[in-house]
Amino acid sequence: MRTLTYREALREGLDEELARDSNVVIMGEEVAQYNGAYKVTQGLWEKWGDKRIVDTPISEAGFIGMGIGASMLGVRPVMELMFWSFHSVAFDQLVNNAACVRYMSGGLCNCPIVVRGPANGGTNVGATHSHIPEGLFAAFPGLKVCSPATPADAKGLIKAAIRDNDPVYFMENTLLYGMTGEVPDPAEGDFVIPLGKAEVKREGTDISLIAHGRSVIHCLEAAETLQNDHGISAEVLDLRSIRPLDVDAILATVAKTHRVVLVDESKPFGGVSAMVSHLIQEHAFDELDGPIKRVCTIDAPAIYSPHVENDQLPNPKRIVEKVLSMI
Amino acid sequence: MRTLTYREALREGLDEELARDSNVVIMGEEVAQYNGAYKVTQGLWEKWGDKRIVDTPISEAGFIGMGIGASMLGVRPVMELMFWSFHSVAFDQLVNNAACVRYMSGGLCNCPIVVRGPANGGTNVGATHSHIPEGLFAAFPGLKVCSPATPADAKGLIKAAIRDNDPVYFMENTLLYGMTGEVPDPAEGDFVIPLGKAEVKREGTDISLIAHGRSVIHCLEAAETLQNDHGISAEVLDLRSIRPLDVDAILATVAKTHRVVLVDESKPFGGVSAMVSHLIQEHAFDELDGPIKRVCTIDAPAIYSPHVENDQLPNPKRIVEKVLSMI
Amino acid sequence: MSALDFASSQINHSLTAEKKIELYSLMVRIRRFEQVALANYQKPGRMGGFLHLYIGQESVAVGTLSLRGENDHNITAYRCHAHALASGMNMNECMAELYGKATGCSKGKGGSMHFFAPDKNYWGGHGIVAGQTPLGLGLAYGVKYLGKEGCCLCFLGDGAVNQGAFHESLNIASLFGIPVIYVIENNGYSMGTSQKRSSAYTGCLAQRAEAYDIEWDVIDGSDIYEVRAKTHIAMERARKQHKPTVLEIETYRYYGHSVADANAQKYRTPEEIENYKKNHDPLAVFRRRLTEEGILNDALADEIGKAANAEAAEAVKFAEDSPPPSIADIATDVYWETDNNTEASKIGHHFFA
Amino acid sequence: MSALDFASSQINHSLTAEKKIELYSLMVRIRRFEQVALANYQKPGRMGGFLHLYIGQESVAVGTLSLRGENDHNITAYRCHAHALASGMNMNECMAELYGKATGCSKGKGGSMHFFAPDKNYWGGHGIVAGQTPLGLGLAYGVKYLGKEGCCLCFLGDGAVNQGAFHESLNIASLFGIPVIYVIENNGYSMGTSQKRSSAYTGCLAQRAEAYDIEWDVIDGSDIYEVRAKTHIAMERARKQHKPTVLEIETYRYYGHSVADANAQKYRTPEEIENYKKNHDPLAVFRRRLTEEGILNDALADEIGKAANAEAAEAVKFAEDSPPPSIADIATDVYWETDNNTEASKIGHHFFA
Ligand SMILES: Cc1ncc(C[n+]2csc(CCOP(=O)(O)OP(=O)(O)O)c2C)c(N)n1
Ligand SMILES: Cc1ncc(C[n+]2csc(CCOP(=O)(O)OP(=O)(O)O)c2C)c(N)n1
Ligand SMILES: [Mg+2]
Ligand SMILES: [Mg+2]
Repeated sequence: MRTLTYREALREGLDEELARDSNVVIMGEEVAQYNGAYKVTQGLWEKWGDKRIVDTPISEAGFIGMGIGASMLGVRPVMELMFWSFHSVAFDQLVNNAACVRYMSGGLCNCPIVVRGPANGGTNVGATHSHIPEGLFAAFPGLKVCSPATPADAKGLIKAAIRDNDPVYFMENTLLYGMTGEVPDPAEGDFVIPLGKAEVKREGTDISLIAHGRSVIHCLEAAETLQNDHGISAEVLDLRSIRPLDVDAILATVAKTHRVVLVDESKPFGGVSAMVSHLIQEHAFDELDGPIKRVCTIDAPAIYSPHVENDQLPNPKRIVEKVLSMI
Repeated sequence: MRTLTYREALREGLDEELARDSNVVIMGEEVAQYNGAYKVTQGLWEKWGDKRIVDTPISEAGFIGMGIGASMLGVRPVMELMFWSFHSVAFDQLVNNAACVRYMSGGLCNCPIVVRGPANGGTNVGATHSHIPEGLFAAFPGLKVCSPATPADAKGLIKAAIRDNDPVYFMENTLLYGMTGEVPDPAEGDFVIPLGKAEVKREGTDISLIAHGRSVIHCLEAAETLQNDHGISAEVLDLRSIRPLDVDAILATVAKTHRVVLVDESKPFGGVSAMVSHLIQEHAFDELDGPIKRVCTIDAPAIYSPHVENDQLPNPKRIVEKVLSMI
Repeated sequence: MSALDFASSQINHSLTAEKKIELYSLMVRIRRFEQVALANYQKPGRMGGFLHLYIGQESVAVGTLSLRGENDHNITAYRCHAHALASGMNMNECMAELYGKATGCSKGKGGSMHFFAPDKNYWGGHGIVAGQTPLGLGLAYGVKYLGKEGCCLCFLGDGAVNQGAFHESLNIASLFGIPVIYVIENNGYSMGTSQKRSSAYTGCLAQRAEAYDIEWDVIDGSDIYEVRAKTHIAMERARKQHKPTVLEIETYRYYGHSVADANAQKYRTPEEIENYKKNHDPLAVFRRRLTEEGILNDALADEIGKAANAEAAEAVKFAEDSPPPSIADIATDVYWETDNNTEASKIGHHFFA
Repeated sequence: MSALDFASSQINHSLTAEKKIELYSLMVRIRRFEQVALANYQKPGRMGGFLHLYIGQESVAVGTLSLRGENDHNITAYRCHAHALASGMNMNECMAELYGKATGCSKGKGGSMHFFAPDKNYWGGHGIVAGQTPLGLGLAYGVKYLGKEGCCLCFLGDGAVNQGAFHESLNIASLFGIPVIYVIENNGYSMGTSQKRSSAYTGCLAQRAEAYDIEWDVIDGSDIYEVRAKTHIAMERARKQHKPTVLEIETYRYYGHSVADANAQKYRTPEEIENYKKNHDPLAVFRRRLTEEGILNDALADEIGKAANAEAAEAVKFAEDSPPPSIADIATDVYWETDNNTEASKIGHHFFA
């Protein structure tokens, strides 16, 4: 199969949806003429022009709210946040207007919007630019959240997100953009991965590592080490989608291994992993051989220093250590 | 002992701190001349004047950011959000500037600000006015969060919050403002309740109900019913403070009863209760006789209808049913 | 006498007598609806939450929205009953919404602040001050994107102009050429705070539009002819030139900010309120005008009033007889996909407990 | 010739030769610091994250901040190296911060965007566009509250003017009479977007101040005398009358938005960049001016340049020799109470795993 980078896969997904539906419009800061701060939208403005690919001023509340309003009327905006961290200045639009307008109108309005961009630490950009908001937004009923870890998932999920008739907050990762992976050829048919479906990225029997986003890559690396150096067989479950959440897949891997480490780039108070932990102990209490453990980001705002930021984040070494402390 | 309403107790606490420290200033929409939308600040403008009690325009990002900036310079602003729900338009100031400025400056700045106001459902004010953000903000290291359930706790904690040298987000409840309770007389000395200290509000042996804010009142009522109608002895632990969190008190009650129901007005994905659940199973795995259960708000934006909103929220009936389903 | 000028402006001049009576009737219906709602709000157990009354401001919603065409949309804040009725919604669905009933326009999920009728191009009813202003921008953007000749009227209060989202919207509206008209309903107060205590400005609030190179105008809201004449210009500018406008309409509310506003008589003098009622009430002014024009007389006015009362009473009965939402209803209308039971909705858990 | 006017304005006229050389030297030091930082950024493994260079804009920070008195404060966005040095910080602590070392001004926790020196009234270095504008308001509010005669200079970019928080701040500044001066450093671009593509306005960006009844002015940033003369007026207005001002200073950045800006040569023509360097470079302009005034000659300029280079090289050595933060350091500087090991910090868990 051909390989693409995560960035290229995303772009291909966007391009296909732009072609499929003339109401799809991409908006955000520097997405058009500049080709995107992280080049995800490279070439799209040249191909699709001013109407479909729109540069906005630095007014996230204004332009995301505009996208929400337009979506109620049938436009299908795909909004780029240059960093998901900038959600903070558009929060009201994101959690009230997008999440609640359907409900408050008794189902009369809907809001088929996608908000996408990178949400991750690890690039030494400091506390304000390194928020990990998957759990934050998944907490709001009315919103959907996903976070692909591979190029194929990035393409398949962005297409599903754009076709979904509810607001989908799509969280990418600057450190994954350059990563390559196999992605089916468009000639083989429309490649869409539904929201709400987790994937076992590696089979194992002794312990389950459950993660999403870049943490999945760390888990896979840790699983290698655990196998090779310690003879421990770790299963890696990639949630991919946070809401809807594939609870069945979570319970299935727990029932198989009886031990769980959740890996979550979020800060430890809350996050997706606290919720997954609660769900597991509630629904698979008797399957657990011991407490569910987590590897999260060390509990402080994101540090700048390139000498230590990686140690603040979950990484293969910390995952291996956590597993070894349990077995 | 004398009794005060929750509102009066808060006001007394504010008044005492205004008297103690001339740098304490109260700001917010309608806090001065109007006496506060919920009358918490009634009479304070008349007593303390324009400098100490300040009405602001409807510009939450602007005035809360102003408070943060002033706090860095040594002013001690106590900012009222008319509803905590309006955090959505000031989110950046709340989670970046207040939470991170100390960290990003390597400890050179600090931010002794209090942001207070009601955060609750149950008054039929709909989806945008009924957010429950304790868990949301406790997730940000750098912030402190508390949520008193009684008049005495309201007074004691607001005084601690104002004296604290870190940002404290103080979550009240419109449905508690009129509730009365005993509050020590100022003549008996300075009454301060430290952040980070939970309180067993009712002793019990069969099951632990762990909650904060108005849910504590529901738990107490449920505990009565459980005792009287079912012979079940429920212990009620009031967290009071969410961050810092009294983990020891949580583990102590679990070690005593071995069964836990967490009651949390938050939506079920995440919330304070997901975190408490994770902590309990992690640190008291062998103490648990069965899975930790929760009673949360039914998973949808807040419904308006006065006929059903109470059913959407945790209430004594739902708590009793949950307990009975476990024992 | 300037009033006569506006009566003779093209858009008013062309009004038939019948249409003028319709405008008057609509104002009366809105007022009666709210008076009846208030009376029932005050009886315990019927309604909950807020009730922000529009009484005194009727000419604004009725005047502006009477100019709506097929591709014109509107959206407002929480003081939304008038815009709902002026958009063509009926009293039953509105009253039932206040009562929190399943037959309400928003199935009892929205309440007083959240009336909606997208089929009538009316997009609510929003609770966060100025939170609707980017949505109005987006509706107008959508009209343009979809190639329609139309616009969006986006209403906001005089206190709302100090929210950042509104300013962001103004810049984008001007920069992108978006057919949105922001209508500042200036009733002089945001809750208990006078305009002077909440806003700094040169000239007037609408003049802030100059900062964004946007056209603006100020309108005396007590004269519905003036409202229509000046709003028409702005709507044509939007439809034909894709240009935004900021309009400031001077108006007044007789009641408190909401029914819960215990201070309504404190931050305003009784004289101020009385003066408005006596000299500027939009219903009274228009009634006088139409009487002068020989279109309306006391008998007809009476009849209109009675019909409106009867309609409101009927709506109360409808609301009272309607069923409330069930507990199961709490978790519907959250996701389009689950409501429509699509394939996508069957994959993964959408809801949690 | 207007330049001569500003040289003779009181605040410049009173400058000693020595003080003028100091201003020039400071601009040179800032430029050298950044040039050396850039060279080392490009060597792998030394620095991470962003590096937003100020090169081309030096007269703005140096001119405005040269007017600081004891009770004057300043705060800016992420393009903050110049404001740091102009506030009196030394190159060592700044360079070490870029290197992410424990000896950095922010202990390696902030990086390029977050230099701070509260002891010098310098409050950072902030990453969210316009997020610092309410903080600047608050610092100025604090100055007034604490009864000091002073002000706060709050810097922002031309792209930042379209954030809601800035507008909210302007209204409050005017309404409350707050001694804040917003300095728009207009370098013509926000990342790859020209001023024209991001802002709608009448006249100029600063003129938006009229919407809030705030005084404003436009300044040619290439002339440090003009910067000082006009900023001085605004600062006096703030200090003496508690009135805000919006200043727009026309300037230019030679490099990309940040070092990562691969398109820096695409959205601007090489001619545009060259023209600025040749005709408007603030260092070159001031050097010529001082030479004309007989204060500076080539030998002295050379010496100043060399000293600045040496200082920057020394700073690199300091940074390279300094230790990085430890893993334990990650969780300090989160709470004042825990850092100071107070009683309060011992109650309950502040941190989680
Ligand atoms: C962001 C936000 N802040 C505060 C409120 C509370 N609030 C509701 S209405 C209102 C006053 C608004 O006044 P104005 O804009 O003049 O509209 P009016 O009520 O006069 O129609 C306030 C402060 C809110 N709903 N949203
Ligand atoms: C709220 C927010 N949105 C977007 C960004 C990303 N960003 C950083 S700087 C910048 C451009 C700002 O331009 P300008 O205000 O003109 O300042 P300059 O960089 O020219 O100094 C953008 C879009 C951000 N940091 N914060
Ligand atoms: Mg008003
Ligand atoms: Mg710029």
